[in-house]
Amino acid sequence: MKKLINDPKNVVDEAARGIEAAHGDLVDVFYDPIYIVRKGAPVQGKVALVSGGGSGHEPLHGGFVGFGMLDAAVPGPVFTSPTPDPIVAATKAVDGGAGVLHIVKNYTGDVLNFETAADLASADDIEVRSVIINDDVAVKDSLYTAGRRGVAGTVLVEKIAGASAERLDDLETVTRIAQKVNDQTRSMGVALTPCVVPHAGEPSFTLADDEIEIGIGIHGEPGRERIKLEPADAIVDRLLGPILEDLPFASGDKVLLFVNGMGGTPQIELYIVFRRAAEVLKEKGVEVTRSLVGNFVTSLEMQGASITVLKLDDELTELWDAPVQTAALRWGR
Amino acid sequence: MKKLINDPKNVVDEAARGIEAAHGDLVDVFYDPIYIVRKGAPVQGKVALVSGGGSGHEPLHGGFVGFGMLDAAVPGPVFTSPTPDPIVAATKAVDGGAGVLHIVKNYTGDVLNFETAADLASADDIEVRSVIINDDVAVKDSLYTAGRRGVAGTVLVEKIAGASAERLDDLETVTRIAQKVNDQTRSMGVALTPCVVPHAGEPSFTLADDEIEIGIGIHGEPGRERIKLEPADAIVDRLLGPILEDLPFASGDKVLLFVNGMGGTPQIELYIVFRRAAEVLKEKGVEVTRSLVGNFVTSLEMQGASITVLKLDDELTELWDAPVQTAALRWGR
Amino acid sequence: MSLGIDWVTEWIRESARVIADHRVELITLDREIGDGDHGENLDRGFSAVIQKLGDLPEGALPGDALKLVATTLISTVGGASGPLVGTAYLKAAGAVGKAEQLDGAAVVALLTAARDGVVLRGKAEVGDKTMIDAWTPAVDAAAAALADGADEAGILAAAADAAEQGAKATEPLVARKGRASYLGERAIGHRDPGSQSSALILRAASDAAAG
Amino acid sequence: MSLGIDWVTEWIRESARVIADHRVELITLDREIGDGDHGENLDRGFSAVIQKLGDLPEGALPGDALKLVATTLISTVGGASGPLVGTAYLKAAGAVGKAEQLDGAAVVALLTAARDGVVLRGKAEVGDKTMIDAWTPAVDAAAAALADGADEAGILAAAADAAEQGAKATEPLVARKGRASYLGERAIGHRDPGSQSSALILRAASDAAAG
Ligand SMILES: Nc1ncnc2c1ncn2[C@@H]1O[C@H](COP(=O)(O)OP(=O)(O)O)[C@@H](O)[C@H]1O
Ligand SMILES: Nc1ncnc2c1ncn2[C@@H]1O[C@H](COP(=O)(O)OP(=O)(O)O)[C@@H](O)[C@H]1O
Ligand SMILES: [Mg+2]
Ligand SMILES: [Mg+2]
Ligand SMILES: [Mg+2]
Ligand SMILES: [Mg+2]
Repeated sequence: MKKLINDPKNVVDEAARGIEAAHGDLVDVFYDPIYIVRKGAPVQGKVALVSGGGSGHEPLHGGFVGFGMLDAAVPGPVFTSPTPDPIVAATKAVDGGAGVLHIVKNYTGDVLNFETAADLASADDIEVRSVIINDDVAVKDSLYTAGRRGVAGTVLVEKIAGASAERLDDLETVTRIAQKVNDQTRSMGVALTPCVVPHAGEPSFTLADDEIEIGIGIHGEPGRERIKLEPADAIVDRLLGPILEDLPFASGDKVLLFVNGMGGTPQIELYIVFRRAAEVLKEKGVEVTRSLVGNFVTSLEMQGASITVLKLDDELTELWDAPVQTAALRWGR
Repeated sequence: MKKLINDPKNVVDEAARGIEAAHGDLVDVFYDPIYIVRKGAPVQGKVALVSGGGSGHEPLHGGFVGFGMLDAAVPGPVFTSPTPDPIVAATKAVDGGAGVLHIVKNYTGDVLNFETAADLASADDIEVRSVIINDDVAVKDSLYTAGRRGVAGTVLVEKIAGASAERLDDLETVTRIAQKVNDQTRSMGVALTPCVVPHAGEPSFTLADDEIEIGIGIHGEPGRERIKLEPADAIVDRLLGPILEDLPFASGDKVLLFVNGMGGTPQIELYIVFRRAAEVLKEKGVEVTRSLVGNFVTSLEMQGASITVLKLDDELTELWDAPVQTAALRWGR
Repeated sequence: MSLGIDWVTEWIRESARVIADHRVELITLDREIGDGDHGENLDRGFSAVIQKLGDLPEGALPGDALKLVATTLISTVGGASGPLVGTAYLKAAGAVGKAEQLDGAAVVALLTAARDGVVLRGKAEVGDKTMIDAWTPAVDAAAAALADGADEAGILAAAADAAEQGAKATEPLVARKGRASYLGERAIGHRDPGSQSSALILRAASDAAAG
Repeated sequence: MSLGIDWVTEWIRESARVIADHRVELITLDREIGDGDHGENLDRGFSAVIQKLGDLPEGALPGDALKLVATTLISTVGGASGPLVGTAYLKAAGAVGKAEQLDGAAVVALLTAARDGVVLRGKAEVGDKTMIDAWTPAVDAAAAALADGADEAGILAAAADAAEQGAKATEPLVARKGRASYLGERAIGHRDPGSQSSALILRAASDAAAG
């Protein structure tokens, strides 16, 4: 294992100190327990957005704290949900009296820990709602599993719900919009190589030199099938097929197309993927009116990418376009 | 070699099509020869900035085309300087009558091809100046070599000179500022793993499982020394030492600290590096007043990072803060 | 010869020891069908528990110690196993109430409440390839041993044996809960890490009673 | 038996063939002390040259063909070698002027101009571990062969032999120009890719004259 780290036990703490040093204009960082809050929080009268989960997916979530997006992010250990304590602390730190929305990716650990935290915060008279993100169509038969996973679509929920909160929508509206984005978003990913969790020291799974994993999860959980390496266009078609069928997306739809890097993929490859995805959507009469390309929801150094498609309407487009000022997503200010 | 590509020969063309599909609001892309220009170019009366070089360093340079930064980017084949033709074509496409500044990284190929292009453009009555970027302190004894290489500091030159051009400074001023940024910038990098050029199909160099390369270039050129893997803090100290001695940076200086990922490094590690670099600068009395963290000047999927320090003054700080709107760097609009 | 606070604290210490000893094994199991952190998670939690154990006041009751384990695990483990195992201890503490000594029936009640806590939070059934596949056979074996007239040590030994068999029996299963459920058929042939750690913890309970 | 347009076009074709055949070898050499693209660069360039060769009009002169190679390489190779090798052909074209046939002196003048073109752009000296380490010995050997009364084929054979030795002689050197200069001592033991491709191109010139 080769990593730019010191002690694996200090990875999350030291990275948080790096975030504080680099983005002290945007966020305040608390330690023991660790959580990151928007500078100047709480914003009185604004619904506060709190998200979190295991570390190793950076810039998710800490990179999305700031104006127009999250009020707080709670990073757990690498690939491990945070415990309720820091979630409660973050929730209290950002509550501005208008309630708090928890944005939770659908993993047993995240759901259980946020659930407990919400109970504890409610006991302290903070109104907490939760939206569970489950955009990953790779998980089939979700009735017989822990359900679909929350993956790259999380960023879109955080951005759009964040804009809703920023214009002072009430908790019910912000929750509705977050839920709507989740409901209209579908994602699927591919891994070319595994990632190495620092404390484990070994790859999360093994792939032969000519194998790829279709439907990979963001913690290196296996996906739908392991196949021989194919050209990028064929891989894109494999990812986009299940995405488009699932909602389903239809001719005439306007969408946001998001190609996300898993952390170790050269950006030039992400654009090759974007090109093919845009081409396929065009053939199907689906219009790409907004786009996002880059490493936003990563799996450490994993090579691979995911494709996310969000069906837009005027409400969501307006909120997507609204100003945002975070370390990893910024426009309009 | 596992990559999300189709034919290695089409990598640059297909990525350009992806850039066009994703960022059609910011740029126009031309093919045969390939170059990328700012939407609405030429801007009459504004000095135009053109940069370029081998591909594989994305988002450099195409991701920096837009308001407040580059007017055109010319991507060569992977790790290979473009020929003069597309450079001339791009130069002509963006010339708004106020002259064109070529921003060239100091590699024999880039220098020679841009030189020829400048000659050809001048023959067509376009006033062309060039600034050669050579911020890499890893190259010692530069009298006996091709000279110091241009690495991550290039982004800072492009941003700051771009802001100067955007406020309609004349060619002489924009050139002076670009040169000043270069002169006040020092960088050095480390590689943990090599990268694989698509048409080569094999790693650019080999490192044992416990080896790292200190002073790596952005094409996988070897650096100062190959050593055993060390904790991140020790590595940061090795990179920062030569940087700080070289200018030299002194107590009381204000600087921009830029930690750049080589493409395959998890972002959480970049923050660990940033943390230590900021700590060391603080100990030395050097104040970090601006910062940048992320994958900006990459070497395909290489794992590693570079540290860049730019000595700021009021002029440079104001230009750094000025609005910029490109695919990869954006604020203020 | 019922069990008191000494048994509980020895159980806790022995659990921390075996989890530390099997940290890598649990990580490996979790890497195969999960995300490779289970051993790390529990080791972090039980290390914290050992740190806190000194805070227990003189004359603390079994229920106090169990509650300390519960709250510490909940606030240090994270992941899926943190709330699940934490809730197990929380419900176990509730079941023993203010008792100073636990007889066989109390031990069975403790184990049953712990298992029910995991089910309450995680909603898994036997056969879903989760820690429940260790816990439910253990509870059943404990109840049977009690009915057969076994003493506390015998009850706990029966529970530990059954938990170990239950963990082993997860190998041929397809998972329906937790991360391993994403693997479908590919989970077959791998032991569920949570069932394995549960078996270790139940063996620690038995060893603490025997030792 | 002087050399005309047929020799030049055969030289070009043979160069394209040997570069294609040695593409991987040149990439490997460049991967060791450069960035691994030299074989790809030249192969791209010479393939383009072959494409364009058909455009040469009936009755084209040697200088026309050399100029076509020059402009095509400059606009297709890129990297350091594109402008350098391109300039070599450009200057070679200038040296032969409007001649229809090249005698021994003209061949030496052609090679000398080509080498001078590389030096003009790249400013390398012998011993810097660049293509000049093949070109300069080749030019010197060609001049010596001319002085010794060799014919055109003999001159080119001497140049090719010397270029090959020159390329080999780059192995123990530390580089002072180009990418390999960043390696310092670590370049020792590796042959410079540009000197190797230059030797291949000069051997092609000789083979074209002999064949
Ligand atoms: N719904 C559930 N009910 C019971 N046990 C579960 C459930 N989900 C997961 N588990 C158990 O948790 C274990 C994984 O724990 P751990 O690796 O620490 O958490 P995570 O899956 O969040 O990484 C699994 O092996 C399984 O035994
Ligand atoms: N200044 C120079 N003068 C002469 N030859 C040079 C010079 N710099 C580089 N070269 C030659 O160019 C070769 C590398 O070419 P190539 O790999 O195609 O370009 P790049 O170095 O841009 O990747 C080297 O092996 C060397 O022979
Ligand atoms: Mg986990
Ligand atoms: Mg090159
Ligand atoms: Mg796990
Ligand atoms: Mg090269």
